[in-house]
Amino acid sequence: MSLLRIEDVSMRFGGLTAVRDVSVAIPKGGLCGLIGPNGAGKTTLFNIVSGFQRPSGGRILFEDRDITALEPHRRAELGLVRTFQGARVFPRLTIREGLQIARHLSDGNATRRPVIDDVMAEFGFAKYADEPAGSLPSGVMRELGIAMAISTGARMLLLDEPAAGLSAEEVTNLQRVIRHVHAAGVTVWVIEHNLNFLMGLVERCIVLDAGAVIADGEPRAITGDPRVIEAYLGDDAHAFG
Amino acid sequence: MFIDVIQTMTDGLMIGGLYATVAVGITLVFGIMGILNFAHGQMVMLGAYVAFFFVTAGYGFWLGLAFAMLAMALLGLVMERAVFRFILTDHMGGLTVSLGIILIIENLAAAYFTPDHRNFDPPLKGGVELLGMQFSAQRLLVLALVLVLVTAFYLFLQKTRLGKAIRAMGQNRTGAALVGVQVGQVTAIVFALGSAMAGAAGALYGSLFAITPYMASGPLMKGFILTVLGGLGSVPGAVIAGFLLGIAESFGSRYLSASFRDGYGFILLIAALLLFPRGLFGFSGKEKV
Amino acid sequence: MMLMLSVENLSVSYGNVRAVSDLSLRVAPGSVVGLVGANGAGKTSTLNALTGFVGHGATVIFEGQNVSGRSTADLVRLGLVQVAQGRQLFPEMTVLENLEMGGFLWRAAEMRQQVERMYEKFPVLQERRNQAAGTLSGGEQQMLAVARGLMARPKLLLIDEPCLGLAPKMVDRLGELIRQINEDGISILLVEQNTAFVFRLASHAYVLENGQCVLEGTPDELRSNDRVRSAYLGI
Amino acid sequence: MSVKSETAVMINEAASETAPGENRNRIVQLVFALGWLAFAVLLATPILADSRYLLHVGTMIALHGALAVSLNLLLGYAGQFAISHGAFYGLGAYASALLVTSAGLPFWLAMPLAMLIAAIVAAIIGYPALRYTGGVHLALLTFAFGELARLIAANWDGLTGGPMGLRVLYFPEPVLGFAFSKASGLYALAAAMLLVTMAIVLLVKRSRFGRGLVAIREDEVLASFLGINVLRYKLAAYVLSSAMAAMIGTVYAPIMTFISPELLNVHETISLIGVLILGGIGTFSGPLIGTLIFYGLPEFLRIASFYRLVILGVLIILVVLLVPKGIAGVIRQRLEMYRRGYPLFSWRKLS
Repeated sequence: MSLLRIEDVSMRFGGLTAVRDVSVAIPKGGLCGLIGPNGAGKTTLFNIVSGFQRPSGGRILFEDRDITALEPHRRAELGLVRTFQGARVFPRLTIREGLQIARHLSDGNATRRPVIDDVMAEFGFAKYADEPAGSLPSGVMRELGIAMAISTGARMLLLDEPAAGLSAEEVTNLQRVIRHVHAAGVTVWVIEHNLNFLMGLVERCIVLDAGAVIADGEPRAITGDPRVIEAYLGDDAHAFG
Repeated sequence: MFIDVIQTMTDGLMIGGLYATVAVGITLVFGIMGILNFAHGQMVMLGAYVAFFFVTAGYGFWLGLAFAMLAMALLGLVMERAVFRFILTDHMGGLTVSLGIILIIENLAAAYFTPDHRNFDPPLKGGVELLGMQFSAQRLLVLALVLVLVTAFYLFLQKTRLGKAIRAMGQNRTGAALVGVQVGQVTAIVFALGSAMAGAAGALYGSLFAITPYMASGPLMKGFILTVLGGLGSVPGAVIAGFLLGIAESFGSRYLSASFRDGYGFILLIAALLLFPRGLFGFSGKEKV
Repeated sequence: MMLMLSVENLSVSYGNVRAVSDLSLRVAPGSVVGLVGANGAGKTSTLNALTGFVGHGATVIFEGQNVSGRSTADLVRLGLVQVAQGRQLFPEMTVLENLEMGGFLWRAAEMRQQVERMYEKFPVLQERRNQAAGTLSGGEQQMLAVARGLMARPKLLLIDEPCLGLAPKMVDRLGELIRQINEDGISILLVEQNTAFVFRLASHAYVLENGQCVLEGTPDELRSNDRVRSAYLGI
Repeated sequence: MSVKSETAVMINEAASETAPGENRNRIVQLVFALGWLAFAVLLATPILADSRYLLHVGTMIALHGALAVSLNLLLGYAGQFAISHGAFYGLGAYASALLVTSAGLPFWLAMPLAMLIAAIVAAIIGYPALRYTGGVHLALLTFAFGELARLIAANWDGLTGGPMGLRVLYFPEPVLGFAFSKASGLYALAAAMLLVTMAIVLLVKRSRFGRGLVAIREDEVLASFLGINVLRYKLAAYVLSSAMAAMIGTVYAPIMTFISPELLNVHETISLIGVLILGGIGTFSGPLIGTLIFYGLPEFLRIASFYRLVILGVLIILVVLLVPKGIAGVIRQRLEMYRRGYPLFSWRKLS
């Protein structure tokens, strides 16, 4: 059964079509990637799914419920939570305060308990607990973004370029965290620009180019797809194989 | 009946034009600097006093008007350089600082000018008969002057090199810097210009109504209402809204209730915010993400 | 031979976050040089440092003249002009007004001549001259952004991510246009994530990762480099 | 972000060099304890000293302190900039006075009714204004409302007595044998207002609601994506803060025995905002420290009221530009640094 269904969604800004007729279904318990060259419409699609923008056409279903017109906080209540590019956290608040805030939905609500009960311990935040989030290394800040999303009791996470700008070591850590969250029962959908990051992580990859889905399948198959190679490196690319 | 309507209409246009003169300054400064200057009303008040002192010293209304504008432009320049440039685009910081300036200006004014009501002789006295209707000459003059001022202001923004640089900065500060506009200097000019408009409004207010150290809040309240109605940062929007508000108030107090005059604008404002989330003429509803 | 632009050990920091470290760049007169790298690699910070938007510790030599620390307006006057990411147009102004703003530092007569030249180069802008820039299509907006940059009569044009959000056909036209501009004698520093686009146009390119230059060379050298292939395709 | 990061680096360095000792923790706790003890002593002084002058000054300070505390909930914790606090204070005073004198209601019934009226008015103004991010609409609309309220009070002669104001000739009915007709009783009432508002703010601060408000202040967009109903939270904070202002206003009427439109002057609200900025906006003790300095010191130094406002104006500007954390914010930061192994006093610049 699919947890999230996107049906014929389009987004136009003035003369620009950022997303055109995209239909995608993400199954419950899936760990999927969304890739594409810059400007392919990945973030716009996430914005539509998370309620940041209203699509020009099409609809979004979450657990078979039409959520196209819902406010972001209503979607979060239903369990659909996103993170932002470049780690959006509360920079002046400590990790502990940030997580307390995020827990407000699950507080005293048995059905909404986060899949990972003690987020602080699981993510290894204990030693930073009282530091302002803005002072953390960027890798930890990304993890905090994810941890806050989990703490709301999310059933599905949308991660927007979580690995951009991280060091190799931080990327490995982040992959471990995402696997861990997925193993605990959260459906995960990750945007990445960098295919390399997703390779060992996801079971399925959706490729967007110029606002449309051009490929959808296992990561291995995707990297061999000539359309994907062309989207990334241009038509001269395969001449140099 | 017809005559009554025309007279109420003219009165509304006149008062609306005054409001618009106040509002364009607030709107321009907000649009370009992101600062909501609560002390704009105090500039109106000081402008009225400058005009009062010039007229009572015998230099006449026109010099008084010119010097009110000049003095406020200078004061604005000083405030921008000394304070506001350090908190550009910080909405809450700028607003708080301007509240502090209110306390300074208004209390000093009350101490030095005394709270007594002052008046100066308007350049035109008596009435004018037009198509069988009586109009106050000074009110017609004020109407003509605000039309000239607002039009000149509009043409300046539309047609001159500096005006275009200002408009460009309002739409995209980075873009303006990219094409070689010295954004820091232009920002200072904008604040001075907005303050000069407040000085002009003050001189015109003073030619019609009593001048007191506490006269600022009325014009400021109207200016704020228009800033929102016009779509936060749109100068033409604020002007159109100004005339509409003036007319609404005039007709409201003529045919409904005069004691509730100041309430009409407020009700209009609440209704507009509920019905038109981007302002009545809101092209530039800037989404903050 | 005098270089158009040279900068040694350029570093940009925001607080204690280093966006660019010790980057050295050279642009020969009349060339197209590329600067590629993923999101957050420090490309835009580099451009912003070169055009005076952010501070940096380096010495920037433009046409043999030390221009470090000059204001953006000064640099534009000297001929170092940036076409920034996201186009940075004035959306409520007409196409013509946008172009006129591009020639802000020129005298009116010269500015008008330059507008005519832009109309020749971009006929579509002439058709749309009285339309608000915000209502143009993405491709047209990018054309306008480039044309506005050209209005300042640059010697070196820094173009940041021009392909962002454009349809493939539009990207091709843009590439052709950049080639033409270069043939008119304007040097170009092209920043792009679209590596293929840069490799088609540039004679030399720098690859940035985490604020550092990890590779440089001709497009052919880079295209066959394993590191580039692995970074972008994971193969 | 940059500056904060530097501080954090410094913190980490210090933490690795000198482990924060138990001693330092204890000293910091002691400082807090002494602070609250001083507060308790100050609160008791007017009654113990039994001086009419001290009782009068204490009453005024307690009322303004309560106003500052209640405004801090909205400005400091929720980060919503409203300029209508004085208007709701006045609304509470007028509404309760009219309910008692014209409708003949007992004071203790008039008080909740006045608060209810204030809450409804706040909701009507707050809803359209708070739908927007950025807060500018709220500042504009609440300023306009404040002016409107003052004009109504000054012009609706039949109801409010017009510019001449209203005489108030009643006292709250005794509660459990405790009378409010003498100066000491009225001081106790004002002090109770202060303690009640402090208790409410403390409860809110510790609650889910309070954490949500802080989240909205820090980043409205992120808060909404974490499931917080931003509009409802902001509106609740505005309504609650305004109702508290009205509650304090109901007490003001019998204490001053006279109310006039001057009460709704925008200077009242600006002074309160200045008090918060000076004391430390968004800190629990900030409004108390600010009130004590602004309303207390000049009283003892005998500074004329208008100079006081001019000086406050200058202070507002200086504090916003130079020490945006305010006094309590700086103290809190110093103590926190000290706890982590830094010297308590150093000239080294902190963020």
